[in-house]
Amino acid sequence: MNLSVNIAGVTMKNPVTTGSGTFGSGEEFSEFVDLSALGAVTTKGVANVPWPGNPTPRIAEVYGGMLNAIGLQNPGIDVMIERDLPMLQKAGAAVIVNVCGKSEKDYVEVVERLSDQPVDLLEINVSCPNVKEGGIAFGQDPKALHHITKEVKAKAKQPIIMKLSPNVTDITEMARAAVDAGTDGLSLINTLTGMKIDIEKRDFVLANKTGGMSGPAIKPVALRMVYQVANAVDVPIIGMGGISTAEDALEFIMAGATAVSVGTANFMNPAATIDVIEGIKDYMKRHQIEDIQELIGCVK
Amino acid sequence: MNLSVNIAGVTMKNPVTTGSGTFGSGEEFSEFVDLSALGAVTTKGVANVPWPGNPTPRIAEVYGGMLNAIGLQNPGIDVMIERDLPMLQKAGAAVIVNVCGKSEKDYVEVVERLSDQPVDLLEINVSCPNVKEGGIAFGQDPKALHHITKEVKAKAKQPIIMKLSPNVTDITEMARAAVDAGTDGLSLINTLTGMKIDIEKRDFVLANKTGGMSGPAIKPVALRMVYQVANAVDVPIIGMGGISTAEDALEFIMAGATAVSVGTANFMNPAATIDVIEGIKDYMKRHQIEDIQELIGCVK
Amino acid sequence: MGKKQLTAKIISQTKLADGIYDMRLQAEEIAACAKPGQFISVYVNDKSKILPRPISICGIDAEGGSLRIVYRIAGEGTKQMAGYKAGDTVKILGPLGNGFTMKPEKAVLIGGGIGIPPMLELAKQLDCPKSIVLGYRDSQMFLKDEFEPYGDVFVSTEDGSAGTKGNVIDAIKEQGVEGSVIYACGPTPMLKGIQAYALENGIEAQISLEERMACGIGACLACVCQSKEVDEHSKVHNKRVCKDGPVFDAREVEL
Amino acid sequence: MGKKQLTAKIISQTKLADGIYDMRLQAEEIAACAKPGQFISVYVNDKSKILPRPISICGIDAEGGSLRIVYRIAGEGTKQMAGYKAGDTVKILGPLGNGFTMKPEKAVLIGGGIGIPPMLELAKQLDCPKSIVLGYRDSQMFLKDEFEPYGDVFVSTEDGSAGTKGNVIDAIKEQGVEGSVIYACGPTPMLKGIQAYALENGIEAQISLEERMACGIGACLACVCQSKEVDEHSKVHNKRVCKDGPVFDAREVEL
Ligand SMILES: Cc1cc2nc3c(=O)[nH]c(=O)nc-3n(C[C@H](O)[C@H](O)[C@H](O)COP(=O)(O)OP(=O)(O)OC[C@H]3O[C@@H](n4cnc5c(N)ncnc54)[C@H](O)[C@@H]3O)c2cc1C
Ligand SMILES: Cc1cc2nc3c(=O)[nH]c(=O)nc-3n(C[C@H](O)[C@H](O)[C@H](O)COP(=O)(O)OP(=O)(O)OC[C@H]3O[C@@H](n4cnc5c(N)ncnc54)[C@H](O)[C@@H]3O)c2cc1C
Ligand SMILES: Cc1cc2nc3c(=O)[nH]c(=O)nc-3n(C[C@H](O)[C@H](O)[C@H](O)COP(=O)(O)O)c2cc1C
Ligand SMILES: Cc1cc2nc3c(=O)[nH]c(=O)nc-3n(C[C@H](O)[C@H](O)[C@H](O)COP(=O)(O)O)c2cc1C
Ligand code: FES
Ligand code: FES
Repeated sequence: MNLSVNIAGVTMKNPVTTGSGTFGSGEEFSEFVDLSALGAVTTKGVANVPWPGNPTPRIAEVYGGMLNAIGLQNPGIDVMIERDLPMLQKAGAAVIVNVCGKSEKDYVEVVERLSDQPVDLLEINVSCPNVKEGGIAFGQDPKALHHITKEVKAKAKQPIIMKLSPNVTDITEMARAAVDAGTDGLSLINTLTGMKIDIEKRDFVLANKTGGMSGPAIKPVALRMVYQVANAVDVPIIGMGGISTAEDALEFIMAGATAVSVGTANFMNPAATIDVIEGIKDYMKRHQIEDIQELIGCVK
Repeated sequence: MNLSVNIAGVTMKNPVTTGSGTFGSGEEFSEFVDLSALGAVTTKGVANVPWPGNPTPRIAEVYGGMLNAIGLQNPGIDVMIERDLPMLQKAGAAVIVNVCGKSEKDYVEVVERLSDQPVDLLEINVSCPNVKEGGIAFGQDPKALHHITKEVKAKAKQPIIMKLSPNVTDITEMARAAVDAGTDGLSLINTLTGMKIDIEKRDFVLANKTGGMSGPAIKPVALRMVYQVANAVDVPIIGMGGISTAEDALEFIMAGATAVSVGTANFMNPAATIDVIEGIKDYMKRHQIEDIQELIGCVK
Repeated sequence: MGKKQLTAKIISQTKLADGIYDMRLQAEEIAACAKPGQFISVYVNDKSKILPRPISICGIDAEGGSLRIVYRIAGEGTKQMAGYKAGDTVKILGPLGNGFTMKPEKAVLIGGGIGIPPMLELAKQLDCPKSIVLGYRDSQMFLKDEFEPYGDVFVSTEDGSAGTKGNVIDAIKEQGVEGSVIYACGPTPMLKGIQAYALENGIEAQISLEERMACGIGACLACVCQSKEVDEHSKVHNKRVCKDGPVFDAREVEL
Repeated sequence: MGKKQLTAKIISQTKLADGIYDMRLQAEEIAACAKPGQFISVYVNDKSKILPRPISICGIDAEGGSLRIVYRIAGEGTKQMAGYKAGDTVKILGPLGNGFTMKPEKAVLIGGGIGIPPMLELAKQLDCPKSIVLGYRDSQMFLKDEFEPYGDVFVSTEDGSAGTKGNVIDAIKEQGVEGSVIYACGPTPMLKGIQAYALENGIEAQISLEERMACGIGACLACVCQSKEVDEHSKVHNKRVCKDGPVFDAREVEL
């Protein structure tokens, strides 16, 4: 039985990675998960310098999901290179580094610093709804997305994956803009912008007022977008948004995702990634599927 | 204690109406709800002629919500005028008629037919994601929205409310387009486009492939959009999307909605509308709020 | 009339066959007015699932104020239902839909698989000579014994382990079952066969259909089937299974 | 070390005061390594709520393999927890966070409101002279008796119905409570007061903080508090309550 997939020339031993920001550097979950058993570990967004993130409360629970406005707190690329990447290498994990920035320059700086590092893929986060500058600004305008993709691709030594925001009218337009600019792959979706009000306090629950919605509740929207993009462009897709079971993951794969990320589900079950991998194997066994390739995009 | 609100000159005895398409003509729910106790009954979208809708399966359940692709099946304006409106008038209900069409001409025809009818408000559905022509085409392009709003407003005898689609990059841009064209109010959100795959059958669950997502799961996105629109334009808003309790309704009101619709929750509890009204009263009593006006948009 | 949403106490739950469960519910207000062929909507106690599950009424004890449903584990919702125990409660809505129209003519009751349960209350209430044809997958013939007092029971099994090997139509033909009115519930291919058989033989057939539902009361238009003529209510070729059915005259619907 | 997610059986559930519940859980693997001041994450059995609720460990029976938690109904999740019965199960994750660092010096243990429970196991395990100051809202002084064996217990109540009227700082001042190390858990205003008091008096204070959490294990950065110095792990002025805390030296955090 073959579970391995190929994303832009990089082989993942299985199609399951982690949603950036939901799995820390990987280290925090290593008590629950053998990191080398994952298709890859996708790390929390990293910038050229440390970012303090937003004030608290940074999260709120909503029906079937959560809102977060972490604001991309991160210790910066130096720490990633000194501490996190060696740890991941030692753990035998394939690594996707999620990159964030406030300007194109920031992104390029991070990407260049990573050029000689043990990193398999670069996931470029142009879709974080929780920071004022950068982030989603690039992710909601096809021209801006095209431009930054081109810049990053020109400097990147590893294949790049542009991570798309679902907060757009036409996700295929965004996908095309990134593909035209040379991205090697796409990942989607980042969070849907949402809000929660505390009616007793008559105030926003989040200090940031709005936050990004994730978790099982967003799955149908994510799946629809993955399907649309898979049928619009010709690069591999990492699908995500609400995946908490193998069944969920298989829906994304059948819709056209080459790989999937387990995000918020890690908070519901720290071994969720492993459970998803095992569940996919069970499904393949039960349906006598020799190669997961047979399932990718099989629903048209 | 005053629960009445004013939408474009029309007084609703309380701020609670029904989500179009989730309450039939009102008749079907009259065994569970005294229709005259509602702020208004919003009817299922009606076109100039009967529409057959989409093939089945038309619905699918998703985590915390559902997808529908009814495809605006409706018996046409003649039946509405002969059968449904007299029934609603007899029941003593205030009435919002939801109008759909394939072309501007269709919308205008319906609106003109309703000019001498016992109808309080017209809700113009330019945001149904489940029909090929019309519907969402108008709802995702500010120019098209501006144009149809102007046409409909010119012909309408009752105040009009343009119903916005959440499947857009910037909901405030759409709201402004409708307001600039003269709409008397706005309602939002219609459903988010979603998808579900049956992994055993390896096929879409819905005959239409995609469907509109509604129910508790979409509330945070809806609330965020209502807040954004309330702070961007100056017309009254009917807020909706996942409201199933009085607490939910109050979140929307505090975010700036003058009235709210209970939609999918009617399927979870046929008396949901009444429960929401009673719950709002309880909250106001508990917090000694004399006039619901004090709550509208109180969270900024 | 008199649909009610209420919280029903589970009186008992038993397993009838692999994956087939029998639940009795205390639900006075529904039992008081329910008729054979009607159904209830069962809300599962799991907030991730917001829609109710439509389940036919298999038995009505108006005096005792209780209902009986027999259901198969088909997915997550019914699986959870199967875990409920006597004393637990479950929210239900009913009675929904129009039941069978009981005619005083020689009847053939046909149930296939999980379409068998609604035929039981009908068999009890139908006061005329009856043949009862039950189609099973295999020898796990749930409810069969309970039909015996009400008429001649014929059985088909897919694997041939009991009765006629094949489906209910095969059994009808093999056993020469005859009557003037057919009442049937079961999978669509079976109902199609019965529809064709009834039309050919000029017999009335009342068939009970299934479709995915949201409201259960005719409001949402989720559950439509195709009608032969333009429907009075919808003005198109659609009828609502939940409200106009689930029982239809085989002549009025396209399957 | 040794964090586990497991399904724990509820041994008992009792009500201690209005809205305050005491639950004992069978959870060998967690009880075996838990320390005073650590917490567990409790997942409620309601699929609409996906995040666990962090609750401090109030008692550890390593031999019996059980944990005790005492919690207040604060919202829907804790309300549901209060409905669970002995024999029910609940998914938990733990032990989480760093507990108190037990020093051999004269200790003052301070608990305010629902910050009282974690102080109980600390009182049990801390092997030195102790004063214990407990702040309640009113005369419903849950757990107070259980502290008596371990030290001198002083009480404050907001409504003055028992002990010192006011808060725990008032009680400390009024009763002249003294010690070299303060261990405290309670609402932020109380901890702020203690922080100020400790800094003024040059006493070490270990304070246990609260923040909304998602992962509970340091990965998501939801639960940060402000640190005085740039934090070693985050490289900014943020520390994670779940992983770097919940117990912090009062000198290292800004409240
Ligand atoms: C009028 C009517 C009467 C029925 N009577 C019975 C009965 O007596 N016994 C019995 O075992 N089953 C009966 N069914 C079928 C039963 O409703 C489904 O098996 C059940 O809804 C499956 O729910 P689930 O959560 O286990 O499956 P899932 O597949 O997880 O359900 C997902 C969604 O699809 C819907 N769904 C799935 N299958 C069906 C179906 N066949 N028909 C309608 N909705 C479906 C569910 O209600 C739910 O909304 C009846 C259906 C109808 C329409
Ligand atoms: C380290 C730690 C230890 C705690 N120990 C205890 C204890 O021993 N006993 C006790 O009664 N309470 C304790 N709390 C507070 C407890 O976590 C909250 O009261 C509880 O999460 C409320 O959940 P709810 O569903 O009832 O409330 P809701 O308000 O409905 O919860 C909504 C969301 O907000 C979160 N939340 C709400 N209030 C708090 C809070 N004060 N702190 C953190 N998250 C919150 C919930 O976890 C949930 O995700 C502790 C909190 C922390 C951080
Ligand atoms: C707490 C949290 C932090 C996140 N941080 C990042 C991030 O740093 N970079 C990024 O690209 N996406 C980030 N995301 C988005 C997730 O990677 C993922 O795209 C999204 O949550 C949808 O997937 P899910 O529903 O499985 O969580 C974050 C999500 C959460 C919940
Ligand atoms: C079954 C169904 C049918 C609907 N039909 C219509 C319609 O005819 N016209 C319309 O404007 N919106 C229609 N909607 C959208 C609802 O009115 C509402 O905007 C949406 O469902 C979000 O609210 P909710 O989450 O409370 O249901 C329909 C929704 C559902 C679930
Ligand atoms: S289920 Fe709503 S009309 Fe039948
Ligand atoms: S809760 Fe995730 S870092 Fe603390």
